[in-house]
Amino acid sequence: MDTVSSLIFSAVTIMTPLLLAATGGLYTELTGMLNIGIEGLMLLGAFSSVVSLHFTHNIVLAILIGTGSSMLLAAVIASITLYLKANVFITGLAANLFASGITTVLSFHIFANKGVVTFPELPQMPVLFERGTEAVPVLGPLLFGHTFFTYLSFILLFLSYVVLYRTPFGFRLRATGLYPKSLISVGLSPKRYQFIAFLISGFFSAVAGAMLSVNLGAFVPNITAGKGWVALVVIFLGQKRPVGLLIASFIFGISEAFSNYAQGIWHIPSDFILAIPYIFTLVAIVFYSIYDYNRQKVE
Amino acid sequence: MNKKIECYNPVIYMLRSMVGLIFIVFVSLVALVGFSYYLSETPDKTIYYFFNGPFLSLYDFGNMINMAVPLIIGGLGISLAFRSGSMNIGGEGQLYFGALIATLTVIALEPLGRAGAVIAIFVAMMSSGILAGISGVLRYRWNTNVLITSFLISNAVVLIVNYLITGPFDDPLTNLFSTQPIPETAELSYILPPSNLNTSLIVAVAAVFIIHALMYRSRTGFELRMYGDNPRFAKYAGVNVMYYQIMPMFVSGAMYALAGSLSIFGTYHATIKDFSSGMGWNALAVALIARYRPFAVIPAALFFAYIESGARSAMLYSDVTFELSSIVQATVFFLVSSVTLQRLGLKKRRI
Amino acid sequence: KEEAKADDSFSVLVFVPGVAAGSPPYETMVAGANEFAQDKENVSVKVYEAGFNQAQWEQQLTSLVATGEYDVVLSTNPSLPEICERVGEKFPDQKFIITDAYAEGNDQMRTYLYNQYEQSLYLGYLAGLVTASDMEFANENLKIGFIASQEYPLLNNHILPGFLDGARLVNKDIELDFRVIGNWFDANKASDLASSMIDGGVDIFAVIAGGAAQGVFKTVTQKGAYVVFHDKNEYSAAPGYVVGSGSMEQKKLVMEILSDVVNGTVEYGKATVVGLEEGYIGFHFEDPLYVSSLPQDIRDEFASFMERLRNGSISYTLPVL
Amino acid sequence: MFPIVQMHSIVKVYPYTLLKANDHVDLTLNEREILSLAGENGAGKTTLMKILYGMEEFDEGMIEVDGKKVNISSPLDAARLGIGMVQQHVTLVDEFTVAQNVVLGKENTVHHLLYDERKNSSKVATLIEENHFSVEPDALVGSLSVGEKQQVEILKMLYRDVRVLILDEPTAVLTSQEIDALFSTLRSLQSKGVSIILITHKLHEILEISDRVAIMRQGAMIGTYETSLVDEQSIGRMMMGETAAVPAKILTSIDSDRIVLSVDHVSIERHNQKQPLLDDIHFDLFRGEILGCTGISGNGLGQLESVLLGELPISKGKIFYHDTILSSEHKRARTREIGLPFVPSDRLYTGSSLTAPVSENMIATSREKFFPPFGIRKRKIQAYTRQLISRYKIKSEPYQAIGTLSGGNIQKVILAREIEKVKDVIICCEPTWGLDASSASFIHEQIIKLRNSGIGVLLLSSNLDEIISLSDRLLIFSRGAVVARFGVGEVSTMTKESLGPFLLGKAVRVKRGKM
Ligand SMILES: Nc1ncnc2c1ncn2[C@@H]1O[C@H](COP(=O)(O)OP(=O)(O)OP(=O)(O)O)[C@@H](O)[C@H]1O
Ligand SMILES: Nc1ncnc2c1ncn2[C@@H]1O[C@H](COP(=O)(O)OP(=O)(O)OP(=O)(O)O)[C@@H](O)[C@H]1O
Ligand SMILES: [Mg+2]
Ligand SMILES: [Mg+2]
Repeated sequence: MDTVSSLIFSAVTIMTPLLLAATGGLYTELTGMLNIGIEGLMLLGAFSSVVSLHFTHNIVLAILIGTGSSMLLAAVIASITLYLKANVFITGLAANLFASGITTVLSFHIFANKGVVTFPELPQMPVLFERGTEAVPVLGPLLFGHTFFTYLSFILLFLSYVVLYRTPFGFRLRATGLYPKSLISVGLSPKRYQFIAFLISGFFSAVAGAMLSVNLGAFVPNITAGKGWVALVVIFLGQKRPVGLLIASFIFGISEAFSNYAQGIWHIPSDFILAIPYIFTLVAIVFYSIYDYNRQKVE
Repeated sequence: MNKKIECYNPVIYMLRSMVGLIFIVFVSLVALVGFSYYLSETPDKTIYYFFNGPFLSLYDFGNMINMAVPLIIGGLGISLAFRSGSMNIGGEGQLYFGALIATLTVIALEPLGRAGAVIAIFVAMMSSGILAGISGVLRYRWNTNVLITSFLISNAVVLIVNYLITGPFDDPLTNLFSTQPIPETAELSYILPPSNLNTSLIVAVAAVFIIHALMYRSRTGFELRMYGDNPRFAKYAGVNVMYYQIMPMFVSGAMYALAGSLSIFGTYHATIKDFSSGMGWNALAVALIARYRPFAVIPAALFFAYIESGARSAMLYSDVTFELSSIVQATVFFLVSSVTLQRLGLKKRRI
Repeated sequence: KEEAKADDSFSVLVFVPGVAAGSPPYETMVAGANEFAQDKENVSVKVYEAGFNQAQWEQQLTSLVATGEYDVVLSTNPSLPEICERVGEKFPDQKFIITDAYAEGNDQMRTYLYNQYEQSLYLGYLAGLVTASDMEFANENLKIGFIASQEYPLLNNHILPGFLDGARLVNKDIELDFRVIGNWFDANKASDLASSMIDGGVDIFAVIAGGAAQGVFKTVTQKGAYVVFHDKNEYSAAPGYVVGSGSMEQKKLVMEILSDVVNGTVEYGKATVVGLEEGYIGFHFEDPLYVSSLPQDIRDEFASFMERLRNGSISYTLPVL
Repeated sequence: MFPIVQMHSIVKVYPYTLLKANDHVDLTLNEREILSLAGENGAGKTTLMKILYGMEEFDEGMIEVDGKKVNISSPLDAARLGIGMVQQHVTLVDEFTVAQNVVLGKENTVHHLLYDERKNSSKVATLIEENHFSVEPDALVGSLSVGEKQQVEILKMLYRDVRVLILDEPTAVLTSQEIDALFSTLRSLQSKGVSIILITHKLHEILEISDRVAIMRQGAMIGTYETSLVDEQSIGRMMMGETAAVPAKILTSIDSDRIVLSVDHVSIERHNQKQPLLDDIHFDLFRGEILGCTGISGNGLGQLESVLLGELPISKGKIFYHDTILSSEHKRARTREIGLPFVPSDRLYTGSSLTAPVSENMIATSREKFFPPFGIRKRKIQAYTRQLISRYKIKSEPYQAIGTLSGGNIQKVILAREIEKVKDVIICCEPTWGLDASSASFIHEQIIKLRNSGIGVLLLSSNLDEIISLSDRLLIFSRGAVVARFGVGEVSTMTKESLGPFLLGKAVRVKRGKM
């Protein structure tokens, strides 16, 4: 593969978990809840799905258990935030703290190992449409040769678009974030939609986490390495719109892919190169807001 | 009749408001005990140290208070920023950057002695203030989301500071990743030796009064809160929007820098790589728990430091590792900001 | 805590400047201490993990030492001597033993420095042999890779130069592609980096990246490339792809030191560099996976290189740290 | 007549403020009746209705529906029982269309899955037509004026087949034409078997529409009367014990050299649309006059307000305050920076800061008086607030969050605040929205006093009674343009009916020359 193709290809790999987590976070964001806990939800999902895959050898069951445990944690965040009226920022931070503690504790108790737990017997995630990657320029690496998770992320994004913008449920969910009293006035409960949104976010985060660990065939403590936070950035950079998420996560993916690539060619300190994705994303977000600002001015 | 039927009695009110706190502590205790029995071979020791550890020696006690100092200062800045609707979550970078700038400046100004230290802190506060202020300017100019820009800028800055510490400003005399130590004249004096508690505590307490006065005793504070409560109303009332989008960011950045520089001048005496990791977030949590009220920032920070040092004591003197402490901390965190729990004892009475 | 100690009782504090899990030197230090204490009634071991924030190590160590419970503090890391020196000023009776560090002249402290330059040198040599070979995944590029979590002086001054110097003993045109992950756990980023490096022509990697190394193992098995590993037997992490594992006999050293301590024969104030010759670094030749994953000629050539290095017929100058 | 809803001895004490908003209140609503609920501001009407709609818990008492005791703990329960409520303040999603807001929670779907844009829109369109409302089903609610939003709010409930419909001051910002349309809708609902509770402060409306009237005062129920047996005076007396007539000094001429505010050929062109939002508006406001502006909702009053508030940039023209340019092409007006007294029509989100105490709201636009260079004059703020609270008969304590006040009392705080800072001009938009009759006449009195002391008052209102009785000169807006101007001496000769054709844009009366 030429450099551009491999950059694009690698960008898609990097963006997949971000896109998944951000899509889930979109639900909570649209109900007006800032979901700081995505990172923790991802981590718990990564752990529980790879562990259950190891024990059950059944990817469906594994994903069920993985998503189930993250949704449980999401339900805890949601209940405490909504029904005990806690600050969503703090409960989110708490969830992150909790996930990083509990995964290590459990891993120690199950595998007597607090560090990396590898599952060499797990099958490699199959790669789909491999032949297309090199056949078509640009679009090839963009669309072909990725694992099932990538396609799942596209499908779920599309489904989310439909759910959020084309179903009564989606209207109510968005109304919750835009003006919760509108729901109350017609006898619906905003909290219910916020709760559901948290569950959905837990589900998506778990899938994103599962991708990280299942792909790797191992669990590494803190494997999410801040991706939950980046997912939050993606939501805002994507202007809280599904297509926006796609573009935003790709922007982050390509800048990270580029920074990975640049390490090999530029001999500047690695810290600078590691900062590239953040700076690039920052520039993108500023440019977008300038564009948006001028567009609104015209109207 | 449409009139107040019961006067509020501050003492009863206070006692009742304790109920929630007690409940939170109780639940956390249950979590602690449960996990201790699960994780620790000496659960009784673990629990003992978790609660008493910080009070067993002056050293631990002083260090606990010292740990609260940057949290108070950073928390004050964040209280002010969040109260005005500026969601500055870039504290990690602002604190770290401020600390580095202060260190480098004070080293460069060594001949000036104490004055050099004051100038260094000022320079650091300006630098981090500007760093945070950028987000405010972007918001004012193009309505860019502050939450995200401050986060991204901070992440990038942390990496760049790391580079500066390990690269050009690395102290070749040490194997730690660290800058040169600051001149001794710039070091703050200790209050409670042998602990690290130092005179920065005084600054923190003074800052509480200053920020309180700024927020609740001045026109600026009045306008700032107005803008935070309802920007539309504030605009209607003729408040200067630009000022209240940029100033709170600047102040919170500067306060983070103050927290960082004082940690260096008082505790670390050189900018050590990652010394501040987590401080930015913790200060933010403190501000949230305090609900942005300057005086509540002190107990919130102390509470935070207490949990942290309790966990550390348990790690030091018993056999648990930091996973347990993060789980117990998480439990406390989950509950601590709950309005329902805080008002448990104040539950509305049926008449 | 004031109960009188039995005369011969002996307590060791193992101070882990980080987290043991996932770090071979720390894990082996802990294992060595525990194993040493296992069959000895009177020896007790406390393991303390201080976490990644170096700024807080000193305060934590001070608290621990202040209890006065520990006869000796055992730790490992180049930056520990200065911390211990400061802590030791406050507690003049406390003794410290530090491996992977070099500090002379403080009579509260005994240090041992592993010759990581040397280990990297022969692992680099092996990598050079592989990249220049016609093995299945070796290409015609003379490019070897190194993935690290972070940059630090020992890495920059000993490990990286050693690795490249070793490879260049095979062919002086070999180039090194060095990249950094930025943390110790982002295995997926490690995997992306490895993938990008393979695309750039790298066919053999060294990796010092804690848990994140998993990502490299995964990528080499998927895309086809080799790994040589420092300090620890990791052949089974990617059988057939990990073609060499160095060893660092931390456990052995720790156990020997501890028995010196118990016997009172430690020469405090002294610093020693321990390397191949002393037997504290080495190579896992005996593993069947090693045998099966490399062709005979390369193994022979490598074995003879090791022999020459051990008996000093290959000379090098240890760079300053 | 069968009682459909019975509320027995309801007691409601608001937590934290510990204020008894309902004190053993009984209320009976009969089948197919229109019951008016009247009472001064803060009497507890909204509270009582929120309890019936499940939006507030109550402390004591019992509710029966159809003779059975029911437990209404959320609007969901109320909806199940067929109870619907039009809130005093709109509860709409600005980003959604009218149709989307109306059907929210009861959407028509394709295959029980997807939101059916077309069907929802057409159903709402039919509903609008049936009830002679003027909004467009596909318009974004955010772009509607307050009156139009009120219509949407009503549509929302009409769309749900309710048996009991509660309307909390629906007519406050509607023009007479719209009120007539609403009333005919209510009557037809009544004939279909719906029982209706209507809260209104306009006494003549009570007499016009309702069968019975329930009167509350200071949290207690005074009594319920057959409408045929009472008149405006007696209702008024029961509500607050006294009524006052407004002394209006009629102006005979205006000193046309003393312009305070001048709107000079201002237009706002819509992107991609022909009809401008504001079409070449020009007028001068003189000292010592009340210049009224009125129009049916959606005809430009709201735009004019937004322009004067500096929210909307203008595309053409200029606005002056004396000789200072407040706004010119593509600029927002600087009225707020200058701090002209202004009563906005949106009292909740523009006019007040709901979570802040009354005292802070009270001084919000005259801060400079209370803050010396360093510090704060706390005592002075307290005294000032208490003074205005008693002068304007506001039911509140200075430290109470303004959001916990009744709608009318919030309005009074805003009025007090703005009237007190007047120098030479004041802009009032829907000033008496939600005020009870005596408060409204008190405010009218104040406005006239201001006028008489030489202050220019710009009055934007959809309340024609108010407009006719107060304005010295009058502008009528239709489709963004001024279609009629009435000069000094002309307004008092007009009636609601005679203004009708102008409001509907069917007649035009533009005098040439200076106006
Ligand atoms: N959430 C609340 N917390 C505390 N007090 C409240 C709250 N809501 C209303 N009140 C108080 O209850 C009393 C009754 O208010 P309510 O809104 O029912 O009056 P109202 O009759 O509807 O008046 P208006 O005609 O002005 O709308 C008022 O004095 C008000 O201050
Ligand atoms: N931003 C906008 N974009 C498109 N159309 C708008 C916008 N704002 C208002 N409109 C439309 O312009 C018309 C004029 O609205 P305006 O708010 O001026 O009404 P109004 O006469 O002030 O009503 P009221 O007297 O009830 O306040 C309305 O039909 C409204 O739907
Ligand atoms: Mg090669
Ligand atoms: Mg009301």
